[in-house]
Amino acid sequence: MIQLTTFPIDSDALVRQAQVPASGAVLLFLGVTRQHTSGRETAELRYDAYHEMAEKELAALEEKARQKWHLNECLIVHRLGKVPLGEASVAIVVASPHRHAAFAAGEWLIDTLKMSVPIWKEEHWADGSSDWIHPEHDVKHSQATSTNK
Amino acid sequence: MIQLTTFPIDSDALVRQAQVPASGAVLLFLGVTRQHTSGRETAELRYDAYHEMAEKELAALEEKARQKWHLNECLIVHRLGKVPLGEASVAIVVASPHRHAAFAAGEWLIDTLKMSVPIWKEEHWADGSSDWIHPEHDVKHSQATSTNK
Amino acid sequence: MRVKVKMFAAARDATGASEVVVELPELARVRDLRIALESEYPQLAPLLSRAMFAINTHYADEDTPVPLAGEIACIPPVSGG
Amino acid sequence: MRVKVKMFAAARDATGASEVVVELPELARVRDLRIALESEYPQLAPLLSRAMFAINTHYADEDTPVPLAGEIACIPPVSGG
Repeated sequence: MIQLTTFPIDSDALVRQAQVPASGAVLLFLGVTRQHTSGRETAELRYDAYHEMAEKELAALEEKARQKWHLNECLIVHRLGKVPLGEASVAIVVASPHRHAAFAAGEWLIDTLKMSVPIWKEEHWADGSSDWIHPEHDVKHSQATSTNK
Repeated sequence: MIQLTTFPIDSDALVRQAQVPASGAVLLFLGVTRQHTSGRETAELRYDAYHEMAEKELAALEEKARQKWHLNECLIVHRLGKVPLGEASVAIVVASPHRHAAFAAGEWLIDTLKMSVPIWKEEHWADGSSDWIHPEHDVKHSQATSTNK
Repeated sequence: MRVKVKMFAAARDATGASEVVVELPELARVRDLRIALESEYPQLAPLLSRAMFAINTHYADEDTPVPLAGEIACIPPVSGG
Repeated sequence: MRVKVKMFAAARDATGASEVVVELPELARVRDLRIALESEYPQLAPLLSRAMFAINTHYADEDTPVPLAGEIACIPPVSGG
């Protein structure tokens, strides 16, 4: 299941959904709005997305992770709009019979999401200024890698 | 914080405790009683511990993980006694400024816990029989490694 | 031909629009779109050099033909998560 | 000297007690404790060959002296988590 939402993420409900007797291991990852980044203070984050494409990319990540690690459950929720300090911008829950698959899939999902899903973060700093964050990485997909160096 | 308990683990509360503005990443791992193991069906698990020593070993794991990965939070709770199907026998929550530390610390904690903390699992099978589980690994600690091959 | 290009994040701020229209030759490819955008919106240049394009919600490469009808989007480096 | 040894899990089931008492020579080490337990409780042998011992809640090695007073425990391979 993938979801984009402007509401707070209910990670308890996601864990409950994944915690079933078929799964020996349940992993939850939360990306949380951090107060301090490289010495600067954040007031809040705002997330924008290319909505239809982000949903398709997230669904593709879910599908790929389920196949690669034989997951029993794979839930990815990304929040959009304002995300106050201490609240989650992203939640990933994976469940699998054994724990190593859960750790590997969870880390791959967040790493890949950050590389390929068209969602953007705007830092609103405590001093009143703001910046769109556009990290120095190529968007990760096969065609880009070969043609857009 | 480490805890041994005979009550169901409240993983929601643990996540809430770790999800603070200093931490950009929060990771929860749950080990859950699985219904099927190598084709056999489990009715429930029961966990026994050498209580005082298990608490000391868990506290040592927490301390080591906090130092190694500079964690903002590290919570380890292990349930003892009966653990029904689908319920968690162990919960580990780690929080850190960046996500890679959270994944690395979480996986190290559960791997090491399973090697070194004096807690034992008794499988109660659906057919009415039961077995103490004593895996084929050496107890992991430095003296043992050098002298008890 | 005239095509609409969706703009997001800093690209939207730089152009002041969530969608811009550019004039392209027939049979244009993504590389031509990039050049046309840069000449129309010089302020986009620093971001364009690092942006990708998507056509009908799939990442395109430089040789992908720009369709006459279809959803075209400029994708600055992403920062979700 | 007579020492008490805590038993857990399958070791407790095999001996029928959560604590057993064994007679050891003075200055005995963990290796001597292992041998004494095996001779007193032959049914423990398969588990003992894979078990560790703890003295005062710390893992001991084979050369660790067995104290006259102190908490001694037989630790079969652990299976928490």
